[in-house]
Amino acid sequence: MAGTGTAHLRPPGETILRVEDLVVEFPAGRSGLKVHAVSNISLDVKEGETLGLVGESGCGKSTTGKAIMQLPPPKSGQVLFEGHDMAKLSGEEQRRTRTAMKMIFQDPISSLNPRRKVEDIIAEGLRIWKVGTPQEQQKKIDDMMLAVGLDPVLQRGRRPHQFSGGQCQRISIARAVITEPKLIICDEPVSALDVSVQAQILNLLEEMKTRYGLTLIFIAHDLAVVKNVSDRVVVMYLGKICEVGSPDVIYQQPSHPYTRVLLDAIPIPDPSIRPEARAKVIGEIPSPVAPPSGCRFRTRCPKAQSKCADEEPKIKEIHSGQFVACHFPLAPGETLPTRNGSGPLAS
Amino acid sequence: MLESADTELTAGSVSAAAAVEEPPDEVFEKRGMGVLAWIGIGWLSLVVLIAILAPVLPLKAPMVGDYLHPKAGLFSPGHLLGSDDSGRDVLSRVVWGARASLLIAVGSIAFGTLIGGFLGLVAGFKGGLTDTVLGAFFNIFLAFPQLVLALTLVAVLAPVKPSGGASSGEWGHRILVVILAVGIVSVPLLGRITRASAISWSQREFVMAARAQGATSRRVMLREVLPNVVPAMASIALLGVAIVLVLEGALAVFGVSIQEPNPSWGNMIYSQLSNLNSAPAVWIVPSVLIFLSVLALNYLGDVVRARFDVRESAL
Amino acid sequence: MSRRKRGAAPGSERFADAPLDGSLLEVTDVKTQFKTPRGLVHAVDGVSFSLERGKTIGIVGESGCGKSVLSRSIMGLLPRNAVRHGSVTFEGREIGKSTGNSMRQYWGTQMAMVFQDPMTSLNPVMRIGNQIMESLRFHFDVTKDYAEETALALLNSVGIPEAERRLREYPHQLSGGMRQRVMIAIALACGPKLLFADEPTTALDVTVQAQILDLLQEQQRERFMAMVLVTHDLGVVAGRTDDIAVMYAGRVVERAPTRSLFEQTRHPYTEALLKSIPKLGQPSHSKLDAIAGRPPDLVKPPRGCKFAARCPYAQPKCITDEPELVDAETPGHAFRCFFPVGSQAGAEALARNLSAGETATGLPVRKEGEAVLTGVTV
Amino acid sequence: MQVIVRRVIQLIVVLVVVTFFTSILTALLPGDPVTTIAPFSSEQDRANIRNQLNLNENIVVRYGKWLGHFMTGDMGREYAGTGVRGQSIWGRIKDSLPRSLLLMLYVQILTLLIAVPLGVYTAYKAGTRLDDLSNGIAFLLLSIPVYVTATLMLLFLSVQRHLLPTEGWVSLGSNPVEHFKHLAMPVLAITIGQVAVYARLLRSDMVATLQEDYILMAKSKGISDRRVLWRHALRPSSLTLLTVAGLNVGQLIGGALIVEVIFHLNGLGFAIGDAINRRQYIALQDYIAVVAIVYVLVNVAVDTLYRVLDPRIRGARIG
Repeated sequence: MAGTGTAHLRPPGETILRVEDLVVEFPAGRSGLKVHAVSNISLDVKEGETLGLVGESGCGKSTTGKAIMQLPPPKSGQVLFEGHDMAKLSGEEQRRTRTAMKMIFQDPISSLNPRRKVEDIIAEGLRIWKVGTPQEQQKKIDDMMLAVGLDPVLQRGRRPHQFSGGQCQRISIARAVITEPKLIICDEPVSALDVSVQAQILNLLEEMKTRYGLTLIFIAHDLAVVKNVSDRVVVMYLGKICEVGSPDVIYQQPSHPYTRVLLDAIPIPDPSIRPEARAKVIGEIPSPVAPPSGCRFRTRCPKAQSKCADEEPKIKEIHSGQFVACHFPLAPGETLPTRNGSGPLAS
Repeated sequence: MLESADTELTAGSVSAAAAVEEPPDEVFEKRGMGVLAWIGIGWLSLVVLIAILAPVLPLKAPMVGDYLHPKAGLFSPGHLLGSDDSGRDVLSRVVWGARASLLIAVGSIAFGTLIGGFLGLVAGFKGGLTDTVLGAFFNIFLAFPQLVLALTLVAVLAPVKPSGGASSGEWGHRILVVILAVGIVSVPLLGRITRASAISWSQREFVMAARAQGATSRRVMLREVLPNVVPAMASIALLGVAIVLVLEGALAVFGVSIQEPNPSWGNMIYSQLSNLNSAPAVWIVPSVLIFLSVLALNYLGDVVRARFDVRESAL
Repeated sequence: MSRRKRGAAPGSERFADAPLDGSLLEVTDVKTQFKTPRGLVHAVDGVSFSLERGKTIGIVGESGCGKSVLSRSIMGLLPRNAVRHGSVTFEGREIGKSTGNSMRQYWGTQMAMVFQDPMTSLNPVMRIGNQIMESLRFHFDVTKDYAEETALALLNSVGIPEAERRLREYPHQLSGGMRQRVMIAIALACGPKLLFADEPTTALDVTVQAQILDLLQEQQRERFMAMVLVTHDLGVVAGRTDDIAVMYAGRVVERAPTRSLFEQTRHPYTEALLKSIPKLGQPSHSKLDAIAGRPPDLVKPPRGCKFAARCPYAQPKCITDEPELVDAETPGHAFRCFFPVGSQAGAEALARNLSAGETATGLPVRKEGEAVLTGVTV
Repeated sequence: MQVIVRRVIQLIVVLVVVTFFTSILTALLPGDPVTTIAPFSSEQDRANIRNQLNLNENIVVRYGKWLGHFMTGDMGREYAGTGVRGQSIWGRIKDSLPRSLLLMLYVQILTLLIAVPLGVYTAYKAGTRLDDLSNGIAFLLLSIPVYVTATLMLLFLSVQRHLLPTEGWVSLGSNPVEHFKHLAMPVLAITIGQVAVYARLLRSDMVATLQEDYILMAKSKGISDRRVLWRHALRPSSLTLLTVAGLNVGQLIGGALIVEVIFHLNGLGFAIGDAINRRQYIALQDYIAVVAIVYVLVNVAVDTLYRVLDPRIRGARIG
């Protein structure tokens, strides 16, 4: 199921970013073992599109986002941004791409320097690249603050701790958008926010995307959020891709058992749905230090067969525009067996 | 972060405001420093001012004895703070001694903060091999008892000459040597703390955010990390000045601080150690001055720490 | 929360004469304030509800609404700078004034709590077994062997495999979900009658969240335990509680049997909260109904309705007067609003605001009652 | 174990660097070092000293030779005014090291005995008037220089009241009562300042620990406050204190020399001070090496204790 392959990639000419066989590993403490954070992930993004990267913690979605930014560079694999191989660019050239590729982080507090004023935080990109005169810069900062819903006159001199989490995220967005980038990688931008604020930020992102013609990679663990913002969704599990496709198709007709389980686990604010009756999965995500052989989801998959342990599934197109990496994909309408009670964990 | 806000309320917590509400505007700005901190600043300013103004203050000559009034007690006529065995005026000597003591304390910590701070910042920010080497360097030098190291350095760099150090050239030279010696000793201490602070700040997301903007390492280090490390450095530097004020006295006990007849707080205390009852004012007055200044510095260091939320354990 | 049949009475006096029949917990007009350098923070501001044995009540609200403080106020687990008013009766005994020393007999044996973050709520330097056995051995005069047997049985019942080995392990050797299971085992150790679950799944992954919620529900039913489930996620409480209280700025703004709350929502805040959740059913890129602005400062709460500044229904009356908790048609359903959703008054208020383009508090509104978001946030 | 190997390597590196640094110092002496060391000696004596210091060799060889002597315990003698006929260096280490270690041990034990309950209690009472008061007192105590404390004690307890002997060392074996009487003031003089430092450190860590979720969790089990404090909060809070106590060992062995000088205890610190004063650079190198060895050994012990106290063993600790 969770497997590798590039069947889902589109012709290179159509995309702004193409990632092939990305591998990120880092040492697990001092043990000498390796954390297989991302293993042979391939994905691509078209200009103007929002690509949603979704999965539970430890699935490697954030690591993928950072590896695309070369922060730090991946162990292997290609990141082609507008046709340039990021890894082959010199340090200085790579630094230049930073105006075109930006990032928004999860923790609104930690991603802003507490010692700096808001206007300086937002202006950082302009100042690094010396865009325009100081007056022009100031104008841009003020415009940008207005655009993200902050008051330039009252608030530009304040420091991050004087803002709420939602406002901090607005500052982060302003900081990312001000240099007019092509691509923004949003790493769980709303996970730390309250629902009501989350909706504000999601709306703002959509608005900024249209206004500035942005392309987004949207990383989140909340499927409903990802569905809301994305044109194309990649479901990840333990460093591998499970399923790729348009959100409406995937959510209505998931073919990967993991996608199904994930969807069924979302708590729905409707008392008529009994949560016990929905599909459940046993146990928790295995350690990325020693991922299972073959399909990485097999240890928790209700449909797992011996083949899943021996052979890693390749990504294949199952319906038009829907790609899945599974030996036994779900048929349309097929449900998974529900399990009784909370049950013991897999041993 | 925000969702967990409620759970920050626990036994003994005093910071319920942050727990219950997101920080509203201006909360942190309004917290004043308190009267005690101002008293501390006032005292230190007074000491510094007196030390600077020593030549123009109406004082007796610090090195000339008044053979008619030796061993005068406190508040004696003509000797407000008493006089020593050879009748030299204690008030005049502590004021002039303040010059030496303060110069040594401030100078050596300034030296240590510059060098140690720079090395610690680079080590903590760069990580990797740089950090391993510098970190090991700091730790190795902490294995030296600091007083011993300082003593050795002073002894080696400026061997005490039998002729003493009455001339002003001698005085300046010795101060420089002591500053250098104590400064070197303070480098690993300040470096270690700066490094710890720099490591924790370098892992914050805003540092990655700055890199993602295309900022050069130098820019990230100086603009993003350094300003956040400064409070920890400042608070430890304040403590450092206090420690050196005390240390100068310890150097004097070994006869390697400022040489008689020039006064420093330390050598005034030392001069009476073998004969405590003879002229108590001579050692009590500088002891009290050291105590009060150290108290003020300690307290201010604590205020800085509390204000900028520097964990005491980080020091 | 039980079905109540008493007539409408304003606010807190409502249950003053309530007989001590079946209800396990009666909370009446509880107020909790924190002394801070900025002033008094009114974290919980006059909350009342009651809970029967074996029932579950969900307390829902956003961060800073006082929901966690409420459960800690009931348990008496507050920091030193907190001031608590109001009455809490447990099995008919007043415990609202009790301090740590007299509450200790209740903690663990009568009421227990499961905390939000399993990563930080277990003592990192104590073995799992000792943490479970501790309260057993403290409260009951049991031998070490007996306590260990009980701990083993508890671990098994919360679904931890290889329980024997786990007893001797430290928290950092367990995954997040396992730790939360251990926390539940600790809470259940002395057989409490009332369990507070304070955002028990917020820190967990969604697939694990479902497991833990099922476990809690299962244990609650098996032990006929009452449960207070505190969460920010309406989805979590929807299928798992008997009643729900929605909190905003330290007050309960709506309280109802679960089904009634979702089907006959009365308070604009509840409605807004429901609307702002992205739903799987909606096509992608559909604009979300966000709630503008942010909650009020609890040091200086506004005079009228606390939600008025963000409410699309707000009228001049909402700024000056604070609405009392009034009953809806469904028994047990009460809300705190002058212009409730789904009523004549509410519809008129909304229409008035829409035609004016803004509410009485100056909040711009567009069609469908959606607040305009662009523009400056406060 | 891997840890032990790493520690041994660390120990060796520390020793080599520390002692090498000391031997460089002699090279830094301005002018002819021998003149500085023994200004009034004869040509013959000078040649002897030169020889003994290996001043004719380059630094590395000189260091190598010193190291060889040190390792074999053949440290030679101090050179007296005109030659090399002074006290045996090894003999002096044998005499003084136990004294310094004992002094350090007493100070550490006494300090911890007072500071731990004080730190725990003030953390428990954090924010109350009692906490403010003890905080204020701690500030006062920690601002008094050791030599002032020692001097005041000498003045009031010995010179004026004759309660305690002013100076000297009596071994524990020969007369325990006198032993403690002689050590009471030196130990107290250091302890007073240390208690303030340790207690404040523990208090601030405890206050932070008491904010942790697991403390609230423990409270909610209904166990006693005392149990929460001592069983749940103290252990995770004691790590910083332990580190500082470990780092302090070096200072206490070599750094207590002020006290050793004032009370004439003739410990290792005193020997070091003496060596500096009399420019016994060979002896100095040996003494410092001994201090460094003890320091590193104690910190190995502290590191082991860390692993006992905190099962998480988070990465490498400072050494």
